[in-house]
Amino acid sequence: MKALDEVDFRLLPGEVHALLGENGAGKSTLIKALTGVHATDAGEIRLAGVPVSFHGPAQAQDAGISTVYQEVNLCTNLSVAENILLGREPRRFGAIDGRAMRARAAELLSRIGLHIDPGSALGSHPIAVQQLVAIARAVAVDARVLILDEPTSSLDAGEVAELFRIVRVLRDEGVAILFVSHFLDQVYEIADRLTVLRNGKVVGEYATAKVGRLELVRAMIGRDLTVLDEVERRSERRVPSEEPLLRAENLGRAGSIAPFDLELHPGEVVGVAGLLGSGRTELARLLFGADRADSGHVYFDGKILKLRGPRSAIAHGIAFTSEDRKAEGLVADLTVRDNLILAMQAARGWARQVPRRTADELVAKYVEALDIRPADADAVVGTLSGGNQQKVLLARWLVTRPKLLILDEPTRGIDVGAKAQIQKVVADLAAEGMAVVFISAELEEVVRVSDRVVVLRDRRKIAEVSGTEVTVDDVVALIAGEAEKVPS
Amino acid sequence: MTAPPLVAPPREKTRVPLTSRVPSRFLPVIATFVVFVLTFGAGSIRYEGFATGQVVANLFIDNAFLIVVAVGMTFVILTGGIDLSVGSVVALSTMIAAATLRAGWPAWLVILAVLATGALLGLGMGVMVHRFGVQPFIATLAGMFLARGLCFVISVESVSIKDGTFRDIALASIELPGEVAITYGVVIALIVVAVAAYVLHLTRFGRTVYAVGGSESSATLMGLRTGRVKVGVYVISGFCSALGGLLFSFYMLSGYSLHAVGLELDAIAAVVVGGTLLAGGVGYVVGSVVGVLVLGTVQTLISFEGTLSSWWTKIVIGVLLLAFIALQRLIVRRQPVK
Amino acid sequence: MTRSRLLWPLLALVALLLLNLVFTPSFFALRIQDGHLFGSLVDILRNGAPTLLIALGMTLVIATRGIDLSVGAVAAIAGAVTCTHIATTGDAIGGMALALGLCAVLGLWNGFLVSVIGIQPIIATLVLMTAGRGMAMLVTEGQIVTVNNDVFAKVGAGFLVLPIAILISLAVLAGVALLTRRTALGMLIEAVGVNPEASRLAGVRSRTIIWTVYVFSALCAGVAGLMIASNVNAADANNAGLWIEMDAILAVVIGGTSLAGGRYSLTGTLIGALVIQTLTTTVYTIGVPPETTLVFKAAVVIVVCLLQAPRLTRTFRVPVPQKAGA
Amino acid sequence: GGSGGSAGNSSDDTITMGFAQVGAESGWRTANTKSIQESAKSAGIELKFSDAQQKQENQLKAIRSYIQQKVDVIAFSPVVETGWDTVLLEAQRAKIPVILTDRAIDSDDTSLYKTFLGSDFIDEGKKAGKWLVENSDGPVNVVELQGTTGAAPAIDRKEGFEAETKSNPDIKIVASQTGDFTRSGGKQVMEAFLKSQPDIDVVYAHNDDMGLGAIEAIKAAGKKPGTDIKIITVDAVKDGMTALANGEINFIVECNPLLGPQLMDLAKKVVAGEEVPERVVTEETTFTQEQAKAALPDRKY
Ligand SMILES: Nc1ncnc2c1ncn2[C@@H]1O[C@H](COP(=O)(O)OP(=O)(O)OP(=O)(O)O)[C@@H](O)[C@H]1O
Ligand SMILES: Nc1ncnc2c1ncn2[C@@H]1O[C@H](COP(=O)(O)OP(=O)(O)OP(=O)(O)O)[C@@H](O)[C@H]1O
Ligand SMILES: [Mg+2]
Ligand SMILES: [Mg+2]
Repeated sequence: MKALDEVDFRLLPGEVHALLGENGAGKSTLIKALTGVHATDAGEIRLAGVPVSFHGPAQAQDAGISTVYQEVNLCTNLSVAENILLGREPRRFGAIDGRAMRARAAELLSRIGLHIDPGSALGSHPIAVQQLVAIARAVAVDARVLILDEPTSSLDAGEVAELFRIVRVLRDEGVAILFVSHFLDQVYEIADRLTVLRNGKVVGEYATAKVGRLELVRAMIGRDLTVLDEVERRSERRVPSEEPLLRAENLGRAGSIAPFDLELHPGEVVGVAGLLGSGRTELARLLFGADRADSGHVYFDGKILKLRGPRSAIAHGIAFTSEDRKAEGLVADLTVRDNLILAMQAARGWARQVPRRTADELVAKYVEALDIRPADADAVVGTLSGGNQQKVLLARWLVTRPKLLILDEPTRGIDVGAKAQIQKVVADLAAEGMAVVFISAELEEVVRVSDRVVVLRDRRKIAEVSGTEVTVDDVVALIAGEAEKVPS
Repeated sequence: MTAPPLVAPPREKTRVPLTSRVPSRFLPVIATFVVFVLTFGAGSIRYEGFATGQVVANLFIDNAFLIVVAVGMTFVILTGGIDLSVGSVVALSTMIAAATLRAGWPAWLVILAVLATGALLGLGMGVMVHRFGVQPFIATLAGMFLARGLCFVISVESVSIKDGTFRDIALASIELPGEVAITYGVVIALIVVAVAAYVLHLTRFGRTVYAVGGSESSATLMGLRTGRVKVGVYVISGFCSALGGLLFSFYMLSGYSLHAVGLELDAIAAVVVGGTLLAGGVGYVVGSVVGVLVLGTVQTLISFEGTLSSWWTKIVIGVLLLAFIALQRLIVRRQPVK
Repeated sequence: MTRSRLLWPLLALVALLLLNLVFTPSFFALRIQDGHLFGSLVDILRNGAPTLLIALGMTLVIATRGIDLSVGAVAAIAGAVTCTHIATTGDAIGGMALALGLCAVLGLWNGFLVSVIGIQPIIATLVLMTAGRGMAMLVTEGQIVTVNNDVFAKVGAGFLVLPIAILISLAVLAGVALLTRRTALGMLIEAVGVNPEASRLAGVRSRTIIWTVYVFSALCAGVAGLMIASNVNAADANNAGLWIEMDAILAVVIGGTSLAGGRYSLTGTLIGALVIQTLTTTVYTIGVPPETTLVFKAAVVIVVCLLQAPRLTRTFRVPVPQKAGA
Repeated sequence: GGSGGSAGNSSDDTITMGFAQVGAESGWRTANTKSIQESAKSAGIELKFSDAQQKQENQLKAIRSYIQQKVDVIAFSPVVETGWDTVLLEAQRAKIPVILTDRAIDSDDTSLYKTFLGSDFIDEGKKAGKWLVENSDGPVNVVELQGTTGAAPAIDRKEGFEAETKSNPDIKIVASQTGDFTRSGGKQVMEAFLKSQPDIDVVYAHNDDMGLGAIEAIKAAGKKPGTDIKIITVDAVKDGMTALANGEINFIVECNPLLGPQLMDLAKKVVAGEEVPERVVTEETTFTQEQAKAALPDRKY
């Protein structure tokens, strides 16, 4: 199999160069080939005109190429400070100087606007914080080349702005920056030039200023995008059926989220908005029973529901996709088919195997519906591109036809076309009567798909807004409004 | 446009609900230590003459070699590997020492030869694991067969060590205050522990060991020299086993091919009891030392009990081990079981 | 991929058999004697049956990221209980049933420690490895219990053309293969082994699954223990199944199953077990002196591993399986 | 002066003995343990017993703890010959007499222990060899089932046997392999021998259990043990004696595990300060098939 086919590609000092393409186009593979993770079987790489060949990322780093790979590739068992400075720890008398290290890490973190304890374990932070830490690690060195593979996939607007500020500073210092993103807005904001990949081939190289969105999207997907604008703001606000599907009363968990009330109606999409660390994921995990609540009750279909763990939630028709697909989502070594039917199979019990034919039909259906590539049921999921993995994860829950679907960052790392597709799927599911909880760092998306938006701040539900007139700015105002009063 | 603050202001509470200031990663070690102290206390109440300084000192004297071996094992396990060869390498070391001393080699040369052999065997296994991608379990099982086999090739019978230097080191004791005496073996073992702790926590090599254990692929993508570390830990373990073997030969003053049979399980048990995760990335050498002391205490309790039949001895060892682990888990229980 | 990985162990097996042929020209000779097959190959099968059986149980345990060190002790207990029962009552069937029932309980115990208490499998089963042998000795009072029972003798040494022991093991192999591949058990076991947290969130009953594999492993060990005891018509609590856990794990790993859990191969385990037993028999037949036996074994294991492991991992550079939710 | 003189054991008249057993690795060893425990009770000696699980280091620990507990006499069956000097020196300093049982130690300093009570493994091998030399005519092909590689009885029984049979050029050891002192080991090795060795006249097994395993293998091959192939073993445990009486074994050299009574006698003398011989050989005999039939009814183990 050929992942990359004779790609020619130039990266100039002092420019931000965006690499674009659909999920599975070969962006990450190109980056891995450039940095010596994958061996190349043809072609050469020149760094500042000198031919180089890297046997492993360590050599690429030594040559001044600093990379943030797509999935967060850090060690969750180590502290934040260590993850930032591993391999270049400050030393005193030959020994690692822990205090200096934490101080340096804190400084680097504050550079990207993250104020967390550098001594805390990385694993205790959500995936978005981990992603920021990875970025902090990459910008900590004086690199000649900085490569960022989807660094913004789970960040919200504020963090993205902060990241771009740093990127601009580095660019002005003459660093060559390669940037991968599925957010066209971001690309237009930051990139000087772009290269588009499709199926492992370069489609074209453009100056950002000279190429329009539609042209760009056409280059990426090879045809005109039709679905993109289909999912418009849902025009009429759905009248929730008087009986809520799920009603949470005073539900909370000490140290994770303050008790809150929430009603979810069939056929309704409820968005959850909030800052990084505001407790969105926690709210979702409580509703699903992944974490145990220590206060409050959940009523489901009018009856009180004892959530003893994911199984009991699933049994009642509640589904949850985790934001951390690598650690909590996919079973990397198993095939697409196995991953796709995992939840369904688990619900049926081990004795009643999902028949092979049914499984293959389901795979075929969702490969088609979500455009999963490669369209091979026997592909090992770990080898799929990030976006395609995310689609498999989503499909896993769609096949169980839940009554309530909780999506935590379902569009993380998903390309423009597929993102619209997923939003459409969500809209369709709701239209069919499913209740959906939709969490995303991208506020536009939340506002666009939701009938109602729950706003969280500081691990507390502070507001609930609904109606067609709700705008992103309203939500931002809610999130930010009182936050400014909190002394920091 | 004024960007809202990036993240919510820091909160006191974190996801791991721990009221104390003790970082949760120390909990298993502390728990093991607490359980160790409790058991020791129980022993002192039950048996006369148990709570003497010398009994504690004996724990170290009798287990000095195991401490050293467990330290090496800790390195390997921290990277997510395992080293089954340690027992055999200990035996091989005693055998080489005894045989070369009998052949008239000077003591220093013998010591060098033994340590070099251990490190070399470790290197071989490390290369198998890293370069050829052989699973650590098999690579070191082969090493185990090889080392034990070499023992038999050298001599089937046991060989006494009569060398003056070795005897002097073996028989010398260091008086501590309170009428407690320890051997040089204990001193060496404690030095090894200190050096190991230094290496693991204060050098890049050591931190990379943890990183590799946490996630090898991530460590590689972070640009760390994972290969060097993966081979390195087996060299260290081989070296520690050889050093442990030397301590064992001081302790026994003999070389024998059936010495230290099953020691690898003791070492692994000590490391794991000490709170290190077999999956790698989590654990401390100090934990392994406490683990060794725990196993030693079990043995001491049994010899103080003094009337157990052979089978009850085995059962009691199992039960005590279980009690330890269960208590330890009870203390650490608040951590999520993943 | 698994198929090509099995190529090398298979070749090793063939090479070992051919080596025997060089030393003993009649090695492959089979003759019918008293209505059953007789020959070195048959011996290999019969003597390898207990290891194979235990390795089958071990394969599933390893697939869930576990390990079961207690199998040798459980085998000893099964033999001890059965022989003691036979010695006192003469009832072989009852004795075997009793023993297997007890083994199931021991498996439940291991599963309890691992899945409910959350103890690391190696330590959880180490407890039973130590105490279990003591229990076996307690049953026999440290003596070798010799029995004389035709029914019991069949399990380990009987023939139905082929040795009954190997027929049992192959039947279990077929049964497990069917059970795990025709139901979803295999896939769920692998899912739990690769990513326990993701499986939990997908609603997999990981606890039940882990519990099941330990019980299965203990039952396999129990039957193997019956075979070992029956083969010599005696229960030797001290030596029955001593270090067999190592052989079993080795068989599993030679068969290409990773100790890190996940994908497993029962066929691989079969080949692995045969390689190990052939190796042992080879040592006896070609007259390797006992002093160099281990060096010889080490050499074979190293060669098999080096042949098996490198090429695939180098050429495809399959990304190292990500460790999730450690 | 030291602390806790009163920590010593009990009143002056009862003797406390610390006994450090190797383990319980065989039926022979269990019989040995039982004999010691029973005779201690009947001799009125308080016995502290520990099982070392076949590990020398555990035995050392046990002996150290006996020294700590200030027992009156220490006895032990060494796992291995070497490596006892240090701990025995400690015992000597603590003025606790030491008795070796079962197996000697390799030390230049014989003052470290009072006496050694036990069998002579080399002699056992010699007895077996002698019987073979006396009872064979014409060429004899012997296969040897060795004990655990490196174990002292295995080494010595091999050595003794070879020394005795060397004199007769007709006796050839055609194959020798370890069966680990176990029945299954003996059976497996014998199965392989039966296929790789065309002519086997005699099996020499280092213990009864391996011999019993070999019998199973010989039977399975369609031959008659004791007649088609002669069998010589060492130990004389009950199962072995039964097989001998049934004609499936031809000759057994006894290795007596019942050291208890002799040990207690020696212990009393040693504690009383009496002189004891440096070496006490246990009374051991050999059994032919006829002798076995006669002896079997009142065999204790
Ligand atoms: N180790 C591998 N084995 C087999 N196929 C692989 C492997 N790694 C990547 N691929 C395939 O190569 C193709 C390119 O994947 P890549 O990860 O580069 O995509 P991408 O452009 O980064 O997509 P995304 O936007 O989803 O991250 C995909 O079809 C993927 O399935
Ligand atoms: N500013 C911060 N200070 C301390 N911890 C933080 C901060 N921000 C995030 N965290 C971490 O975030 C965790 C809670 O985040 P949670 O998953 O609830 O956030 P979220 O709103 O879902 O964010 P995300 O968008 O990243 O999923 C806490 O356990 C904490 O470790
Ligand atoms: Mg990608
Ligand atoms: Mg979140």
